Amino acid sequence: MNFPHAELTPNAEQASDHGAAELAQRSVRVRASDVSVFYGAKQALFDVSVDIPDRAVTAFIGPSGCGKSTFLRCINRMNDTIEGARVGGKIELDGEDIYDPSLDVVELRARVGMVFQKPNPFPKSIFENVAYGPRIHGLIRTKADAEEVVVSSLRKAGLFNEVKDRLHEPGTGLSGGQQQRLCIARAIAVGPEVILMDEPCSALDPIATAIIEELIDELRENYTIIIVTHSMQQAARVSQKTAFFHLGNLVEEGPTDKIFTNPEDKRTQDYITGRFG
Amino acid sequence: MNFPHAELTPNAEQASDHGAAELAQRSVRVRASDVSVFYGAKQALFDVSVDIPDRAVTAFIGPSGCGKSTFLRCINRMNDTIEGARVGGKIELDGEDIYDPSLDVVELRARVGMVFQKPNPFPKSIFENVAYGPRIHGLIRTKADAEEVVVSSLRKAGLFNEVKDRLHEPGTGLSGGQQQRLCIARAIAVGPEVILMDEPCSALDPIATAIIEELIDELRENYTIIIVTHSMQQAARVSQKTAFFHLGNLVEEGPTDKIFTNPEDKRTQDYITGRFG
Amino acid sequence: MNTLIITALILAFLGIAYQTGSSRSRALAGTSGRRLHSRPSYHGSAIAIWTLVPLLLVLGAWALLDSYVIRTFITWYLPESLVAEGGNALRASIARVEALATGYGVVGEVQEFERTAAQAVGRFQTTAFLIVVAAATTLAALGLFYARKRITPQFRARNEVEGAVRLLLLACSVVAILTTFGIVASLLTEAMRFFSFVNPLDFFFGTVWNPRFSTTGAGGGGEYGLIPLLWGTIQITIIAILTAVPIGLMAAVYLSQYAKPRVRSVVKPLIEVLAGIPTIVYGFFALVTVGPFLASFGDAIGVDIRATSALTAGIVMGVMIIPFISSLSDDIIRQVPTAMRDGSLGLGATKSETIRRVILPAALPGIVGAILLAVSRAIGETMIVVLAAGNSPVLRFNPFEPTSTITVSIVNQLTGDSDFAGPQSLVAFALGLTLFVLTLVLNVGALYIVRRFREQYD
Amino acid sequence: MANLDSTTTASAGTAVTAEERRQRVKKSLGARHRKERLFHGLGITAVVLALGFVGILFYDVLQRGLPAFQQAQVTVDVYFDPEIIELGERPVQAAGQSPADYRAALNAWLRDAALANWNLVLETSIRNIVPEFQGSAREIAAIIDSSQRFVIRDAFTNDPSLLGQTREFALLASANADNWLKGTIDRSLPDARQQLSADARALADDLLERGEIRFAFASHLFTNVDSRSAPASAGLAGAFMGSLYMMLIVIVLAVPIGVASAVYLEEFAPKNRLTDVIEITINNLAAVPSIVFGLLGAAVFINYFRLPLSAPLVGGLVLTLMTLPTIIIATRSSLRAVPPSLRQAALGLGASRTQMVFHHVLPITYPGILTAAIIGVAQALGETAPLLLIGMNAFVANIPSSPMDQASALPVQIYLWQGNENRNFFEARTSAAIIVLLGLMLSLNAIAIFLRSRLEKRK
Amino acid sequence: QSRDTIQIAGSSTVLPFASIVAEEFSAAFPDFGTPVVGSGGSSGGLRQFCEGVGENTIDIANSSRRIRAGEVEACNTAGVEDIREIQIGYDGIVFATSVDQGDFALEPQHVFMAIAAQVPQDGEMVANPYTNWSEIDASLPDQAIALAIPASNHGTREVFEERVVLPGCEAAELPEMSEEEMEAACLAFRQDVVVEIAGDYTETLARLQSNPATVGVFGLSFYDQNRDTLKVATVSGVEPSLETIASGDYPVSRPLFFYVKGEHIGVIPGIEEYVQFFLSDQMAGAGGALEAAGMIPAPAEETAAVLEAFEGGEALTVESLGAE
Ligand SMILES: Nc1ncnc2c1ncn2[C@@H]1O[C@H](COP(=O)(O)OP(=O)(O)OP(=O)(O)O)[C@@H](O)[C@H]1O
Ligand SMILES: Nc1ncnc2c1ncn2[C@@H]1O[C@H](COP(=O)(O)OP(=O)(O)OP(=O)(O)O)[C@@H](O)[C@H]1O
Ligand SMILES: [Mg+2]
Ligand SMILES: [Mg+2]
Repeated sequence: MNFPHAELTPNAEQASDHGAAELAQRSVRVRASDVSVFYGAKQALFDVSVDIPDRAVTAFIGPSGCGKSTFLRCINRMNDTIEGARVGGKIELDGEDIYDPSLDVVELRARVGMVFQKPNPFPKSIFENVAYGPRIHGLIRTKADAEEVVVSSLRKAGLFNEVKDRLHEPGTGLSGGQQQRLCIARAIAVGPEVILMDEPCSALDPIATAIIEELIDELRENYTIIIVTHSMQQAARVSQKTAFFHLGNLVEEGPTDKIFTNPEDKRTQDYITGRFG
Repeated sequence: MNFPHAELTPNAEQASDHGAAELAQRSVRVRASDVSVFYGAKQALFDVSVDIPDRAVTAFIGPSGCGKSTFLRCINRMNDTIEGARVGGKIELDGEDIYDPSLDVVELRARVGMVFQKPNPFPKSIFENVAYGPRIHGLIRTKADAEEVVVSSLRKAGLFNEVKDRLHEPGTGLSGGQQQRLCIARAIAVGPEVILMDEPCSALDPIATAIIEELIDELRENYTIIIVTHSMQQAARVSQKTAFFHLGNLVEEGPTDKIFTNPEDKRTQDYITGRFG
Repeated sequence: MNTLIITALILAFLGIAYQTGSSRSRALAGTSGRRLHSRPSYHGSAIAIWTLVPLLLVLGAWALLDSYVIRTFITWYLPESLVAEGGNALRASIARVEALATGYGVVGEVQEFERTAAQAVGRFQTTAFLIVVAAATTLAALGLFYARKRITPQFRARNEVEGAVRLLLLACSVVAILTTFGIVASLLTEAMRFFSFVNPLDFFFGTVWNPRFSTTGAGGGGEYGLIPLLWGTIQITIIAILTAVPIGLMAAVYLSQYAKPRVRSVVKPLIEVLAGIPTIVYGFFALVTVGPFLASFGDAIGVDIRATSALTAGIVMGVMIIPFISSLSDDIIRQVPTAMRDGSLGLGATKSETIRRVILPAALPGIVGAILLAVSRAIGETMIVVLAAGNSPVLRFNPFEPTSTITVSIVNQLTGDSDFAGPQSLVAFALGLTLFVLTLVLNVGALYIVRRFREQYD
Repeated sequence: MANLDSTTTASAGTAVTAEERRQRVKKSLGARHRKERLFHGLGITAVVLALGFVGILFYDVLQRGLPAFQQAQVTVDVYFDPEIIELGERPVQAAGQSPADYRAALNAWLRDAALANWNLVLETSIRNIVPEFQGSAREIAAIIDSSQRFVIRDAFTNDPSLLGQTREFALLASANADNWLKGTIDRSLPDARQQLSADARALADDLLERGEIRFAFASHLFTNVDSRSAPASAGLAGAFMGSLYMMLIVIVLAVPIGVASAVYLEEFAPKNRLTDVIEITINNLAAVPSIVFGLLGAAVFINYFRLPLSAPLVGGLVLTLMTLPTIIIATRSSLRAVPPSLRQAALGLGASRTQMVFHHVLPITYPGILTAAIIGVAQALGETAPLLLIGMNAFVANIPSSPMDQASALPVQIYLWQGNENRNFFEARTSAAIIVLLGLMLSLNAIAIFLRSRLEKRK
Repeated sequence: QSRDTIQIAGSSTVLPFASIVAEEFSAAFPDFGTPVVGSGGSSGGLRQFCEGVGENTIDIANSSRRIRAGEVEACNTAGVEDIREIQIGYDGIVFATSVDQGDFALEPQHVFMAIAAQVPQDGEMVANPYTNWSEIDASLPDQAIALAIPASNHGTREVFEERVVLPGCEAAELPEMSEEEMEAACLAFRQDVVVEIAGDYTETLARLQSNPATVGVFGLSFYDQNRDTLKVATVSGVEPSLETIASGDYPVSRPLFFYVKGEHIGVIPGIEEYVQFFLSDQMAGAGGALEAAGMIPAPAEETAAVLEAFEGGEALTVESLGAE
């Protein structure tokens, strides 16, 4: 049986425009060196080192349980919230060690936003959902400020036109895809430098997924984006750099087109050809 | 960017042995005609009609939320347990209408077993997990009976050798893959004619997945198997017939190799080439 | 007046401190151009904390010492003979002086020394108040300036305020520990005194409870065997559990597995009403309704059931704890993953088979935890047993006979007519301590079980 | 593979063939469905039983207590006879008089007023209605509640100009007369076993017939305080206020402290020994018999902190300690129900833990916290035993005007009334007090349910 | 501002009388607040009384028994040294049955024979064989033996033992034994027919209603108010009434007391007046309000002596107690 993938993947084609050469030009935004993570006694991540380029989409792929989410959560220290999780190694954001005790984790999270697998809007109005972040970070003072931020964030997330008439209705009343875009708008509103997305489309239908993917493609003009996905197609469609994880190890990383066309490691090859996962 | 799938999928090759011709020979075990399902006011399935061949693996694929699980659960009336779910249309098992009021749903479920996405062993010993079904159905009377059924079911599920020394330890102590095989053994022990599997591998690691897939391949000699999966590769590897669902509609069905190499519908094509999902 | 001034002082400082903090931080942010680490409101709150804590400390100290200081002051003005004599007369004249000083006036002749004292006290009070206010103000201002100096854009005011909030929350949760300490402390000394009268062995292993009313006065007399009371407690608890567990559990099963959501939403709160009914009402219900009913029921079937008996108390107590078991179990049963339920139904099990063989066993540890909580509640219950159990602290095994419990004996011995300095009433403290240890053991057990149960799902 | 296949098919086949298996399943079905119905039936029975208990309890209490809301009242024209009431002018505060001296003078006058023969005033007024009555003063006094003389006295001291005037009063009949007229005492009993003499009984019947005695709603049950000397005038006002104050204190203290501890334990506390100790301690406190809290309250609040006896303040504090564990446990369970995704969303946006809790977790937990508060307050409201040791199981003849005043409480009142020797009378009163208590409790619940639905709607 | 109402606690037997006095007191003395009368038993009252001196301690403890030497000691160590004892009258204790039962003319001996665990028979102590009153004495009704007596936390129990059981025991002529054994034998009750009531008389009454054959022990005032359902028994041929008890003809009664904290007199307003008012003729005197409520007044001269001792500041000491 033949998979006709190659012939039918225009997005992949497009993605390959950003080749290795282009990636190399970009500065490194996040640099992880020898990151290990333990949950209690169990080691979930083994000495992962990777550079995340600025203003590009980096995808983490790998079979379930391989540590993609774990690694992602290290980057804005969401692992701190998990009882018993310990992180070793070093992660730098713009050259600053984010595990430095003098660093304020709240500030870090303002700079490194996060979008989760399941859309999780607050049970508040759409407006409040978006205004919340800027407000706690002291970015807005007046009502006009707030309005401006909310509108521009919703616009960037491609949601404004759909919700402009019901900004003060609860965000939980939106459809799944809209909710996820709301979450992205919420993350953008804080003005982060890096946006982490953990399987942002896995709870969405294909149409909503397509919209979000398009959005990610636009956002990368201004943000550094890291996305975890279980769908290789998605990784191929949206990312410029891909890192493949397996059993807690970073097996291979590199420009997306290289990983998908010419993987070096046997495991990567097996995985992307569908031999497992 | 080129996907080298075709060259690297020996399983798919093997699957294509069971071609359309072979499938046509098999008798129809389950026949669904115009099945619609409503959750409250929301319609989740629209007039689905499909025939499930005997002693073969039929795969349901489709993007998330398209109604695969819903349809699967219709076949052993697990939808009855969901508040507000209504089923229209007709489903026949061996020519018998399973929604006939005079039919006993307990008996039906003894004939149509089910394995779930997440392994869900009972918090009992391995032995009791397997003996549970036969016992409630009055299939075993003596301890010897029980032992025989448990051993043979565990053997069929390919688990016996791994657990033979700890049959009386809790089933929850097994690894994910072992638990899933335990659930399969549990389903087999009742002696069903049809086995339904709803994403049985999605919670498992690649190695466990491979073992289960092998097992499914063996089981189809004796059982009619329906499997829901979100992995096209998996469908290609294990099934002889594939049905593609989209937004509650059965878009296309047919022999697996046909669906994957020569789909008729544009949506099927888009889906299997990774344009969405 | 004074309270008015103090309230105004506090409010003024609160306002000033907060305003200072927030405007200064804002200004700094403007001039230095650096982004503030914390929002101005946090800076404001941080300063407010630094200002108000010293202020309140001073005022609190004065509130504690105030009356003592004034009284000491008054004695300086009283005739020495009176001061030397002390006691009642002194206290009475201090009270008179205070009454005069407040302008309330006294009945009868006002003596000269009283008048001068009252005037002096009036002046002293004003001065003292001014001094206190001045001290409080100074300290508060110092706090304010110190905190203000610390403001920089980088200053982590939020962390500091949150630290204070956390401290406050921690303090609240320590109340429970303090209460426990308080209970143990207030029981222990008196219990020790009891054990100086009665050998602990006789207490813990004695089988006769008869703290006789000693006609000869204090001390001696009576036997203080714990066993009959312990048995009574256990017996009634068992009956209560036998009543409540089947009903509560089946109700929980029905509500969580069978009932329509609407039925559930009506029935559950109705059953919970049982938990809110005062125990004394249950006591009455037992005494005047249930007891006689059981007695005549016993007559009808030829069994001798006393109107007030372990059975009566146990059943009524069981009714009281039904909602504990049904509500908690309902929640726990609903926590059992639906995957478990589906697994069984998918195998062709009927609903009841699924419940009995899969859901209940899976929820069992949690249910046991709920039952243990209900048991401790039953053990600690007093009023129902006082009225319904018949107060017969005799080691008997027939549940149709009256019995008594530890809690009842605590109440009886503590509130009766017996000698409070003698073992007859001190025994209550020993009983209280025993009960405390008993429930502690139960709860540690419950916690252990609940822990194990939680580990099972994830 | 083929090998394995054949052996397994064989082993499955040894026991039963597919058809045989199907038959066996069919055969077992009847019994299984019967069991299923039985189980279902048991479930319904349990629910019905539980609801039945609620119903019986309510029926029982209502049935006993409702008569107490009616009371016999005698309508009398009272003539304030200057011959009997020999009193001077009511003193007024002279300029320059010390307040203490004025009070002394006023009190002297009031004392004189108290010592006037008000009974005689009443007696003559009654005799005016039934001139033919020949019985003694004792008999007349026996059918009017003894507190009523204070009613007319107070009317007079408030308005001394009544002297020489006539005014109509609706006076309470005595408890014994009320019993007799209501028939709560067997009317056929011989004289020796009646509480009222034959003359008094005849007088009461006569007055009823003339319409001078009527049964009216016993509003004094809600406005009067307890009374021993005049049972018919005993009311719940004092106890009610006492309970209300204690409830307020519990709400003001126990709810915030309880919620704060729950929040700390659930959201902030590291999982360590201390947390374990706190957790066990809290669970254990939930089981400590309430009277032990009374011991604690007496030792700590009264002996150590020197707070006043019999004060709702102390009662409230003790009940606060007692209900804390309940509130903490209930609040924690509702905090646990908050989905982790909400917490992650907040943290991921850069909210601190405190902000997460106060901005997101607590607002959606309000309904749960409300339930917790209601459970706790209801428990406090119904508690008797701990009040025993802090002087609150007392006869208090004042309506407390602040939480520092001496007061009783509703359950204490119930306890005192049920032990009253005037059983025929107080049996109904006790139940009436219970009805009031239950009413308070249910309205509390109703408010909670109302608020909860409002809060839930707002979400 | 110091406390301005008198705070009282203690015996629930004295509670109704003290409450009545408190109410009348506040009516007669408008300048004093109504005293607060707590219950909690004599023991609980004295415990609070002896906590020490100060506003947060009670001023007066009601007691249905005399204070004990040990309690006075405890009081003294807590600083309460000026304890004034006031005896206010007597509480009559009666035996009563449900009204539809037979007439009882009890002798102490009957009660002892009915209640004792072992009774003498032919010079031997044997397990109590009686199941019926008429087996003890033909004059008693033919009715199963059942007794509801106060539990040992009640002061009434002491009186019951002292005035009924012990005399009955003596009259029953137990075989020769040591004094200690004798007391033990006299006061060992059988458990099958005897119910001990720890609560109040309403509970005893409930007991009578559930088992009508029961003979219960009540206070005179309680019986008086419940004559419609209760029938009283004579003891030694005397019917209990105010007169027979006051005259001492009826044997079963006990004195009632309250104790005043001398240290509080003059500090808490109204204590002196309260005591005087309590002992006045219109309250505790013959024909007074308390008599109507069921208390048996003490002879006028006794009351006068008590009042004199109180006003004279005569404080109770351990010695003065021991001297009796
Ligand atoms: N809170 C936790 N405590 C203990 N172990 C954890 C925890 N979270 C994750 N793990 C374990 O760490 C490993 C990596 O988990 P992680 O969630 O990072 O995987 P993943 O690659 O995101 O998988 P998926 O695709 O299923 O989301 C897994 O083995 C998982 O079981
Ligand atoms: N219990 C339910 N109540 C209401 N709607 C439901 C329920 N279960 C499923 N649905 C809806 O029905 C549709 C089909 O759901 P279904 O679970 O069958 O999808 P699926 O194809 O199995 O998706 P997935 O791959 O995510 O498992 C979805 O839109 C889903 O939201
Ligand atoms: Mg993940
Ligand atoms: Mg599904």
